[in-house]
Amino acid sequence: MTLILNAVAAFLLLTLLIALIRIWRGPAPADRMLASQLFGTTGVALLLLLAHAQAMPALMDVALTLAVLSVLAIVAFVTRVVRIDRPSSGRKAGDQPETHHD
Amino acid sequence: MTPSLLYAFAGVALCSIGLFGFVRIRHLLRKLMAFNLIGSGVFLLMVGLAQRGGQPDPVPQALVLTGIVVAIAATALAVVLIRRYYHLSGQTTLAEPRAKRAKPPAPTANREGSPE
Amino acid sequence: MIEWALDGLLVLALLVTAVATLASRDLFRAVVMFIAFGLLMALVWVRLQAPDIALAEAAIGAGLTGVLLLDAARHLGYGRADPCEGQDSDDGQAGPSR
Amino acid sequence: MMRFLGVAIMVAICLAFAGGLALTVWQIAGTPAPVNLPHLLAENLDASGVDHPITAVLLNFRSYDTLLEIGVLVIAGIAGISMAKTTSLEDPDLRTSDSLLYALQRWFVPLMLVLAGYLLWAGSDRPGGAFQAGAVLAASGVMMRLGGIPMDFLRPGMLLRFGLALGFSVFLLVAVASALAGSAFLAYPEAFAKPLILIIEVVLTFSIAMVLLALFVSAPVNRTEEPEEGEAG
Repeated sequence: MTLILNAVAAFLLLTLLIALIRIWRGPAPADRMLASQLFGTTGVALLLLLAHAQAMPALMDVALTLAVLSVLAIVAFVTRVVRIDRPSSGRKAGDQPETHHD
Repeated sequence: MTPSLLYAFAGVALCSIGLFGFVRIRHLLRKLMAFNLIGSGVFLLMVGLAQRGGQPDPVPQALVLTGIVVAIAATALAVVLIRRYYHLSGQTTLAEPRAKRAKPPAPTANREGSPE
Repeated sequence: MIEWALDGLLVLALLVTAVATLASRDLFRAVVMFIAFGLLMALVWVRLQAPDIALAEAAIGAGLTGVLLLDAARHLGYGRADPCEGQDSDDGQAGPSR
Repeated sequence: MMRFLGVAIMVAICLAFAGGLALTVWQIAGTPAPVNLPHLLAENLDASGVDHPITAVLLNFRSYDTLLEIGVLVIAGIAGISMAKTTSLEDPDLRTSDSLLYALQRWFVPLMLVLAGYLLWAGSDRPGGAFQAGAVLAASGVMMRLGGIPMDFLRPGMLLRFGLALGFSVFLLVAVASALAGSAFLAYPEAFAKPLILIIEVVLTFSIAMVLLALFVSAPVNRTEEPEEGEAG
């Protein structure tokens, strides 16, 4: 059973390695940010798997914390980097960071 | 060779990668990230080396826990300093191009350019 | 055996993200890579049987550091690609309001 | 050419550094540890007042380190606040108008507060404790700040100073009191160990969250009249 759990964990890590490619290449900032959110969700899955594989129930708390706090990065992204709102601040339209390519 | 020792060697690699970046990179925010990489490498080295027998050792873990909180406070303070520096001088690298110093001191040189 | 593969993959991913953080000229990409590095560090602490540190790293690496660095990267203007770090021509052209 | 030479020298230095460090690690790994710390800790855990070994190390056996750590944090917080312009502490420009974000905040900020309380409570017999709870508490404050929920208590007024100083002063008070009571500096009397550790953990959580939040908030924000990058040539 532990063998299967560890194998699934290794597979999820492989997924993360592929997500790294998306972070590196993703043309728009939103692509990179979403790939890093994939790190958050897959990290939660990995933590839950490892909690069973290593017989450490405390890892559930870690998964909970990770799930709650990885939202913070995307909130920072939409409020500070992309700026989805700000109707009243009088910024010019050209101020919005457009998708920029490498 | 236990897995803990593998992580200790990963910590060694992280330290040297971070050291290279810390010296070579000029952009202050990226320099800060390199500095954080060095810190993570040191933490990995400490815990990995202490647990080489395989059983968890709470004492270095507690030390590293303290270290992580101090590291995030130091990072936050450095971000405040870097942003203030950018605000005052308008540049993201250190003023003297050839001087490889670590951190900008408080930017007293451009005090007259302080906004507001 | 499979545990060694897990550890090896984790170390590989850790080193790849570390190198990518430093090698990236685009500041925003470097910051996102660093967030990914923090999440991987939480997994490493789990593998090292240190759930306390994993908890702190999950709270700090995933949440606070990411927000701090994203905010700072926006402030410093991630849009301008950092020129080669050997050259020192990146002195910000966006001067403050004098 | 000169740049290539510089990079090559730097690579050589870093490789030498890595090699020396790896050699040291290898040699240390070959020798057995002189003292068996986990065993020693497990023997003395009953005297510490808490059941979780890491909390015992942090707040009883090595509480001197933790005292110094909260001192460093308070100094960093003071330095950060002194960098801040007072106007940036609350910024109506940051208030969000996006309804999705607003709903997310209304659900997540209480959730984070509950999580912080849970982590603090868990610290006595499970992984968790003041540092993690403080980080989560600071994160909930950062969440409020990101959506522009006004945080009047973070003006450089009484409450902020009180919150910054609380953890360090209570910790120091306990230390000095225990020194005056006859035993050594920071040696808790065994009967009071558990409630003292509990009090210290609560104030430490509050103080750590305050320091981190103050450091986050005190970074200068982009003002509207400030030239944005890319348009001032």
